[in-house]
This record gives sequence, C-alpha cells and structure tokens, in this order.
Amino acid sequence: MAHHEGHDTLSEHDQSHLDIHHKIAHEKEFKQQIVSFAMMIFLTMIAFVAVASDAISDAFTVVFIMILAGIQLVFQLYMFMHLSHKGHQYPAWGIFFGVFVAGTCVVALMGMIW
Amino acid sequence: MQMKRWRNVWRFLPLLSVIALALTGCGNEQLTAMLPKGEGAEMQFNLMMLSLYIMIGVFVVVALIYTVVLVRFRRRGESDNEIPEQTEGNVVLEILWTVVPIILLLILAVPTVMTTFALDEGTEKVPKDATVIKVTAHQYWWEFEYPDLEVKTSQDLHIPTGERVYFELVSKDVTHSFWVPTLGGKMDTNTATENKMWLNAQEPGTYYGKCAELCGPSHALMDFKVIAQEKEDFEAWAKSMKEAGSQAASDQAAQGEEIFANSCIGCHAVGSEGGNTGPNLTNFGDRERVAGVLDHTDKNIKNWISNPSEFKPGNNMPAFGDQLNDEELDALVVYLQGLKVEE
Amino acid sequence: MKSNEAMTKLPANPERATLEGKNKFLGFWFFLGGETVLFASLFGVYLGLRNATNGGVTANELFELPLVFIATMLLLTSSLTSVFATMALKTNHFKRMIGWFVVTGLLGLGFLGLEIYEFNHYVHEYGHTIKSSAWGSAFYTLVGTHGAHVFMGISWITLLIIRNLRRGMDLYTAPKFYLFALYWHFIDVVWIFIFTVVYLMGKVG
Amino acid sequence: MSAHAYKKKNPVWDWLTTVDHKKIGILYLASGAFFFLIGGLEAILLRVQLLYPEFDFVGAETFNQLLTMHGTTMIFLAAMPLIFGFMNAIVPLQIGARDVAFPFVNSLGFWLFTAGGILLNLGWFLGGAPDAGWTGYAPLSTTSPGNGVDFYVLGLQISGIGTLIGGINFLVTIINMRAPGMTFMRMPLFTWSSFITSGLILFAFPALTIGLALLMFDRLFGSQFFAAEAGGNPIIYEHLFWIFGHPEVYILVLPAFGMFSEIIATFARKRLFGYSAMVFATALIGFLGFMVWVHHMFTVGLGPIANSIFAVATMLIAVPTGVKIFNWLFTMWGGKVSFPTANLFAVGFIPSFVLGGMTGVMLSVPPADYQYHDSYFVVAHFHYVIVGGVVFGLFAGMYYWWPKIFGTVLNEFLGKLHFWLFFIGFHLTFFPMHFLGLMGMPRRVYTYLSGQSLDEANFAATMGAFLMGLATIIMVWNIIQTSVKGKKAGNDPWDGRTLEWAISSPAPEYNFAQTPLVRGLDAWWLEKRAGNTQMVAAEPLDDIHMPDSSILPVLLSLGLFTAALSAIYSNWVLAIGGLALAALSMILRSVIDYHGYHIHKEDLPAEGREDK
Repeated sequence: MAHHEGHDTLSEHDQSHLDIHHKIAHEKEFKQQIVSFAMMIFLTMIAFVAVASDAISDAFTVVFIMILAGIQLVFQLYMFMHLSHKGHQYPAWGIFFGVFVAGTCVVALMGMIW
Repeated sequence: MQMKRWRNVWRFLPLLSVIALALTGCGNEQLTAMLPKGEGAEMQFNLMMLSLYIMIGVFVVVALIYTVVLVRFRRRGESDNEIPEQTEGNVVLEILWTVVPIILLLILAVPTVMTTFALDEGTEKVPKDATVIKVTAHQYWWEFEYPDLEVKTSQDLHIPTGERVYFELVSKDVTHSFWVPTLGGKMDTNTATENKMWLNAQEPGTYYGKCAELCGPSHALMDFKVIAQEKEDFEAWAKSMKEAGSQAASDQAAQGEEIFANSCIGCHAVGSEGGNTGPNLTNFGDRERVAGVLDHTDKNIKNWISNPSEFKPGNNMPAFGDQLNDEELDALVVYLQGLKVEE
Repeated sequence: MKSNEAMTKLPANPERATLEGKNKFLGFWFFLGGETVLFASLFGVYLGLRNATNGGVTANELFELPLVFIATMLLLTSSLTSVFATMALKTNHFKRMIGWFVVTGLLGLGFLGLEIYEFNHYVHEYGHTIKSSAWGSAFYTLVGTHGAHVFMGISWITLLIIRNLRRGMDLYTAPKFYLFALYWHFIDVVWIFIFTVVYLMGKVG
Repeated sequence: MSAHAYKKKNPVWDWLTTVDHKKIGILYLASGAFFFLIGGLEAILLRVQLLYPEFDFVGAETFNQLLTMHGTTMIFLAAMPLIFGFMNAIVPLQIGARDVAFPFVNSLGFWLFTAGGILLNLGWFLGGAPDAGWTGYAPLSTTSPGNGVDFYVLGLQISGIGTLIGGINFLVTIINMRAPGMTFMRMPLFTWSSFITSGLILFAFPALTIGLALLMFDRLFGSQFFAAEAGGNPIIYEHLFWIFGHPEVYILVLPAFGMFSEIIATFARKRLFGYSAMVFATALIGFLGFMVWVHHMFTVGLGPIANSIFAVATMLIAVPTGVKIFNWLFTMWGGKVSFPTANLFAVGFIPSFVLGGMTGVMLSVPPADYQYHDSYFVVAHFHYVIVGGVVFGLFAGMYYWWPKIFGTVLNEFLGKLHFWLFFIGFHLTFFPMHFLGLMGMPRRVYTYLSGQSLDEANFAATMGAFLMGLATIIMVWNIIQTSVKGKKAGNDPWDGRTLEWAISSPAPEYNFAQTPLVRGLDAWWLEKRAGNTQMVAAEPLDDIHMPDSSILPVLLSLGLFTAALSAIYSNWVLAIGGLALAALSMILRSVIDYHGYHIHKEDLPAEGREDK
C-alpha cells in the first residue's frame, strides 16, 4: 500500500534512540495528565460549591459554571484526547465543526421555541 | 412613515405586473395572492415583484450566455477533432459574478428586512381601539372569538375594512396555518404557543381563507370565509350577534330547536348557550357554505348531519343518520336555516 | 501480519501505524463529531423544556447534589485511569494497560449503578417519570442516552479485554483499545455538561 | 478475470456478503431505482387524484399516505441511495484507490438502508402507510392513528444509521486513500462534492436521529415532548427536522453538481473553468447549509428578528450557487460541446435549475414567503431544485458512468427520447404549479373546489406527470435492452478526463493493478495528451490485499429490522430477540479476525500492467 510507513525497517539503533525520546516525552506527558486531572477535580468542586452556596447571584452562577465546563472540555480534548498532537488536523476539523453545529442546535432549541 | 417612501418607488411595479398577469389570468379574485386587496398582501406582493424582476434580470443574462454557448460552441460532427484551449479560469470574471449578485441581493435584502418588521408592527402592543380576534384552529374548522365584543363565531370571519385587525392564533389539536391569500400571508396556529398578526382589508367583500398546514385527511377542506364590511355594518353585525339567541319562527322550527337542544347543544352553541367542541352556529343561516365546503342547501345540511365523514373524512362530528329520522332532520334543518343575524 | 514476538517493539503511535489503524482512528473521531451534534440536540431539547414541569416536581426539589458529585468523581477518575491505560499502550505495557482498563470499566460500572439507583429513586419516591411532564421526558432521554453510552462502553471494553487477553499487543489490537479510550473520554465530556446543565443549573433554578 | 477463480462462489451468497465497493454501488443503484419507480408511481396516483376538481380517485386518507410516502421515498429511499451508488461505484476509482476505507461498514450501511426502506414500505400492507407528510410534523404525527407513522419513524431511523456510517466511510476514504499525487486540489469535482456531502451527512443526520427518537418515545412510550397539555412543544420537532432537513437538500444536490462538473467538462473537451472557485463554492454552500434552516419555518411565528437574520443568510447561498452556474457556462464557452444523452441532461439542467434557484431567492424573502409557504409555489420550487437538479444529475450520471459500471453503453436513441419526454413533462408538470400556489392553492390537499380558477393548471400538471411517467418507462426499457444485448463499451468511451477511465470497463475487483501516480488535475486526460496509453504506476507490481466478505451486515440489519417491527406491535420478546441478533453480529465482527486475502501478482492479467 502506498501509505505504509516504514516502521518495520528501522534499524536497532534508531529504535533505541527513539525509545529514549519516547520515555522522556511520556514522563512529561504523565505529569501533565496528573496536573490536568487535579485541575478538573478542582474545577468540578468549585462548580458544585458555587451552586451549593448562596453567596453569588443565580445568573452569575450559571455563566460561571458554564465557563468551568468549557475549560474542562478543553482539558479533555487537548490533554486526554491529544487533539493538539501531530496528525490530529482532521479530527480537530471534525470535532470543531460538530461543536459549531451543536451550538446552533442548542441556541435554536433553547431560544427559538417559545 | 418610512414605508411610504418605498411604496412610491415601487408604484410602477405592481401596475406593470398586474397588466402582465391580467393577460394570463391571475386566478379567482377572492382567493388569489396576485390581486391583493389588503395592506399586508400588497406589501408582500410588492416584494414578490421586486424579487421577481431581479431574478428575471439574472435569468436573462444566464439565458443569453447559454444560447451563445449552444449555438457557437457545438462540436460539428465526428471529424471535428480539434482540442480546445484548456482555460483554467478567469479571476476578473469570478469576482464579477460574485460581487454583482451580492449587490443585487443587498438591493433585495433592505426592503425585505424593513417589510418583515413592518408586518410585525403593533402585534406586541395592540393599539387600544383595534379589533382583536382570537382564532382557534380545530380539525377541520375555525373558531373566531371577539373578546372585546363578547362575540363568538366560526367559519365566517367578519372584519371591519380600512383598519388593521389583530389576530391571536392558536390551535386545539395539531398545527394548522391561517391563510387569506388576498388579504395577507399566512401564520401557523401552534398548540403550545400563541402567534400574532394583523390583516387590513381595503374594500368590503368576501375573501376565501384556507388551512395551509397538513392537519389530517380533511386538510384540503378546512376552508373559511372572510367577510369584510364597512365599519358600521361590522358593528351592526357584532351587535346582533351579541343579542342573538334562538327563537323559533314556526312549529317545525320549534321541533328542530328541541332536537338541537337534545342532540347538538353539547358541542354546538347558539348565542352564548351550548358547548365549545364544535363550531358555533349563531349565524348558521347566513353562511355561504356548509362545513366550509358544501353549497348551502337544505339537502346538503341534511346529508352532512346524517354522515359528516362522507364529506370531511376524519372529522370529529358523529353521524346522526341513524339517530334522527327524516322528519326530525327536516325540522332541524329548518331551525338551523333560521339562525340568522343579517337580512 | 507478523507474529506477536516480532512486534514487541511497536512504533510510537501503534494505533495509527497501519493504514487500517489510521482509517479507524480518523473514522472514529468523525463519529465523535457526529455524536457531538446528537448530544447537543438532546441538550437543546432539555434546555427548551426544563421549566415544563406540568405542575409536578421541579429540578430544584428533585436533585441531590452529593449523589451527583460522587457520580461525577467516579467518571472523572475513570477518565484518568483510561489515560493511564493509553500511556501503557503507547509504551507497549500490555498487562498494565489491561489493568487500567479494568479499573476504568469498574468505575464506569459504579457510575451506572448510581444512575440506576437515582432513576429508581425519582420514579418511586417522587413519581417523576418519562410520562409525567415534558421536562421529565427530556430529563430521562438526555441522561438516559448518556447512561446507555456508558453501558455500551463497559460492554465494549469487557469484550475487548476478553478477546485480546491472550493475544497481547500488536498493530491489530492497539487501535481498538485506543478508540475505546477516546470514546470513554467523550462520554466524560458529555457528563461534564450534564452535571453542569442538568443538575447544577437545575439547582440554581 | 482469472484473478481468483479458485474461489468459487454462489452468486446470491456473493451479492449478500460482498464488501466490494463496486458491487455495493450496484446494489445501491438497483434498490434506489426500485424505490424511485415506486415513488414515481405514487406521484402519478397523486396527480390523477388532482386531475379534476372534487375528483374522487384514491380518497383523502390514501392521498395523505401517498403524499407522505412519495416524499419520504424519493428523498430517503431513491435519491440518497442512488447518490451513494454513484459515490461507491466512482469515487474510489477517481482517487486511484483499491478500496474504500471501511469495506465492512460500507456493506453494513447498504443493508441497514435496505432494511429501513423495506420497513417503511411495509405500512402499505400492514394497515396503512404513514400519513403525516415526509416532514412528520408533531403533533399530527404523534396523534396519527394506526401504525403508519411508527413505520416512518423506525424505518427512517434504521436507514438513517446506514447513511451516517456510509458518510463516515467516504470521509475517511477520501482523506486517507488517495493515490500518490492526488492532492486535494487535484480531486475531481464529483469526489469533492461527495466529500462535502459526506461531511454534511455526518453533522446533519444526528439531529434527525434525535427528532425521530423523540417521536418514537412519544408514540411508543408515552413521553410528552410534543404534547402541549403536558408542557411539550412541537416547534422543537420542527427545528430538529429542518436542522437536518436543509443540509439534506445540499446532501442531495451537491453530488449532482459534482456530476455536472465532470460531464460538462468531458463533453466540452475542456478543463473545468474556475476549478478552485468551484471547490470553494461547494464548500461554502455546505457550510451555509447549516445556517439557514429557519427559512422553512418563517410562518411558525419566531418573530421578525429571527426571520430577518435567516432571510439574509439564505440569500447568501445564491452567491456560490451563481458562481457554479457561470463556471459551468464558461466551461462550455470556447469548447467543442457534443450532446450525447449524458450531456443533454447536464445542459438541460442549467436553465431548469436556474429557475429553481430564482424561486429559491424569492422564497428567502419572509414577507413574500408568508404567501408562498405551504402553497403549490413551494411544491414547484423544490421540484425544480430536486428534479431539475438531483434527478437530472442522476440521469446524466447514469448515461455517463453506465459503461464504467456495467461495461455496456445505453442506447442513445432511447436515451434522447427519454431526455426530451422527461424534460418537457417536467416543465409542464411543475411550471404551472408556481401559479397554482400564487392563486391560493395550499400544498398537500387531496382535492380543490371547482370555481376557484385552479382547474386548468392542475390538469396541465397531471398531463406533464404522465409524460414523465412515459419517459421513465422508456428509460426502464433502455436499461433492460442494454442489460440483455448492450453494446460493449471500451475503457474510455467518452474521451474522459479522470482516473476511472484509465482502467478497464467494468473495473476489475482490485481497481488498479498498480496504484497510479497522479500528475495533475484531470490526471488521465494529461497522460493521454502526453501520448501515454495508461497511467504511470506509483509502485511496483505486487500481491494485492483484498478484504474478506461477510454475511454479518445482513444479519445485523435483519436483527434491527426484526426488533423495530416487533416494537411497533409491542412484541417485546421478539424485539429483544432482534436486538440480540444485532448485538451478536457486532460481537462476532469484533472477535473474529479479518485479515483478508491476497491476489497474487502472477494471477493479474497482463493488460494494464507496467512491468519493471
């Protein structure tokens, strides 16, 4: 097939060289994932606390927790689903056009029926 | 008014088109949208014509190029083997046929938006002295209520001429659409929300109304009439409607009244008495059509009462052919025909 | 296809090393794009009907935040464990990957159990059903569709683990596990919006 | 075809299990044609009922069933599969691929579509077809008595899933499977439009899925989405339907645009004028297609702000569409245009579609639309777009690609007769409908009263419909005659420009013995002009990997079909059985390894081989 990449033909040396790079990259990634996770837990807690406490106004709370959800979406897409990694241009197109259509759906059904 | 200025610009448009259409036939003048008799219908018609003229301009350009291509650039026989130049395109042309249409659309878009808002004018805050009519659509008939005048009627919609009449539209069962082409465009009647619009008939007359949204088997037969009257006539009508009650003029009619009270009044009201699930019959004798579609004859009324589904498939009125004998039916018809508020 | 032994050294992105893997990877992402619209439609319906309680119980009276919080923590944690599994996949640690996926599935099962308990509670304690109001219909359809996705995910990973336990890691199995992880993250994203839009906004009123 | 004669196959089993995109293409074309004939017959019956005022032919109930099934059948069961048929048969060849990205999914998509289509039509035999219009508006659909609407809901749901996965398959195929040198900006326009269409399918169909699901819940499980008395709101359904429904129009028409682009260029013997503008216009139409759905709902009462915004957005679509029209005209300008049937349909399309586009712009004006909406004017408009655009495209594509798909050429005399009868019949049917609408005739009425000046135009329309019916009979006769004793076609009967004409007709099952190297737009034309008789190969001759065929798509579809049919009759045991069969098929697909097989290079025919 025309699109096969020649991974099988890498020499032993190249392979081990790559491995080291991978290891470093993976350790870095591992830390990022842990931080992301901690952030998401933190954001979730803030959202719940914001709702549970009566300190802030309702309208503000809604906007605030929606923003928190949006941040969590970015964490999931970019940290957990690796949307920023190489070879993800088409997936990004797919997801973002989906989000665009999704936005119009929500606006229509929320704002244009009553 | 801002709209006035636009109307002046367009004055010649409807004139031209009316002449053109008169030659080809514009349809029934009580029904067609092409001979507008209402303020709204006229505004809409002007826009229709503006867009039509712009589009015909575009079509002429396309047709010219098309004809030249078909005449000049044919391959002449099998021996004509020349390979034409493989042109890639032309940036100037591409820009030209992008920009010109945008300009044409802008010319159309400005009056479009203005008229869209103009047609909605006043529906949120109805002027104090305006006539307001609550329209309730049913499978397959129309209920009209005049809350300020305390009048209820059905099928025949009476309105005063020369002023905007405001409508509140709802539906009892499924989505219908309220349409009087000669007076103005349509508006859906929804089950969960209320819609508002206005109509303004410029001259007295009877105009045909239709249901425009598929609503079941008898969707095609959900017709109504709009009877536009001079303000005094309308007020007189409303007054006699309010006072109308059933009073039988003969023995036969009295028998009919009794039958009505036993069999019909659960669904049909006369005056303020009676049910609300079927059309209000206060001025039944004045109508031009039975059930909106049949000629208004004694025979048709009888047939209708005997078996309504034969004439309007899927409608909710039960058949009385088995319950009432010929004599009773005759009496009922005489009574119903006597229900008049007009001379 | 070469034998497993020869393939212990897998390339950097085993899920996309073959054309078949590339196709699956891209196709699945597009599928998630479509799922975004699917859930957005349900969210829209929910938002349109969230006050249509038909005189019955309201969101504010119904929802209990501690339960939702626990469910959220379960699902968020399962997202992390599936990230660990993906990292194990990329470094060719098959057993470690399986281990993390088992944990992911169990957390998902816990979440599903809570949801079933919750629905049951609403129906029997409050008479809040799919028929009781338009809001009820929208609530059960949105949250239930998400629950069905969780159920599908658990079934999928169970099948994958059973099927491939003895096969080990190769370029044929790697894309399958990777796609599951993507799917699981997507479910988590949807849940983030459900707990925000349905539960938290319901409490705000 | 000695390729693997060692694998003897039963032909029925072969067609049931095939994952070859060319065979699946033929299956799509055949079932699409079948449903097209049924939908056409329904249309004729509708027109007979409307021949005279107050005419009694089929009656009100049957008329509503016919109009619902005519619309549903033509859109979902005829136009969609015919387009998928051409996409399957042609797109992989045009990009120089041996196969699609997901052969199994491709087959599954077809069988799901078929199962859904059959289920939809079963209503005719089981107590009444759906009768709430192809739009299925609630609450008419949720309160419709009988099971008709259940068949609509579940049939469309199943075939919709098939369409959705088919769309994903083509997106990935076009992105990942292109031959070396086939960059995006060298792709033929039909491939481009298939690509955009697949994208629209992916993002539009989920909204329909939800709309139908909500209808199903309301009908089968007593939910209250559209019941106003319990707080529901039917406008939700209208939004969901048109968020899907408007892109659906472009899903249908863009591939037809692609076909015209290929056909007009081929028969003008010229490169497509303004290729990049055409690509950009296609993409723009696809994008704008998601932002205009409210123009189907101008009379719903959403208010002047919403109506104005969507009016302007709708007008914008006229711009890229106009760009396309002018580029087609200028492709022919300066060319050497010949007129076999394929090009007759393409050239006949231009004025027809321009008329449809004109009324489209007129409809985008909300105040005017208050008059047009739900009248025969709209019926005229969308038939000018869908028949004048999509059906003309499908016919043009049929005459153009028939040789590549079947290896024979359709009879030109019958073809031209077909074209002229259809063209005249089409305009005779639909042109008067503009006036019917303006004269006050609502759409979807089973009769009209006499004395309302609607008689003549209705009569003319019915006569036109008969002409179109006659044209279709001639087309069927042509197909039968050609199948029995058709003239053999060469590899390249039209002096084509794109890759599919570089290989034998019909294409061998592996398409290209060696993946071709693409050196520019209109790759095959370039090679021919350079004096080459075949494409330059991008790889040495080697064994060819082929996918395994499978019966599981049929079983899975059968499972869902059974489940849906049982659910309609509340037979939950059988419904679970059907779902179990579907689940089992999926599980089997997952646990069985499909490694495919190889066609050995020694078995490839010598012809078309570039020996090193």
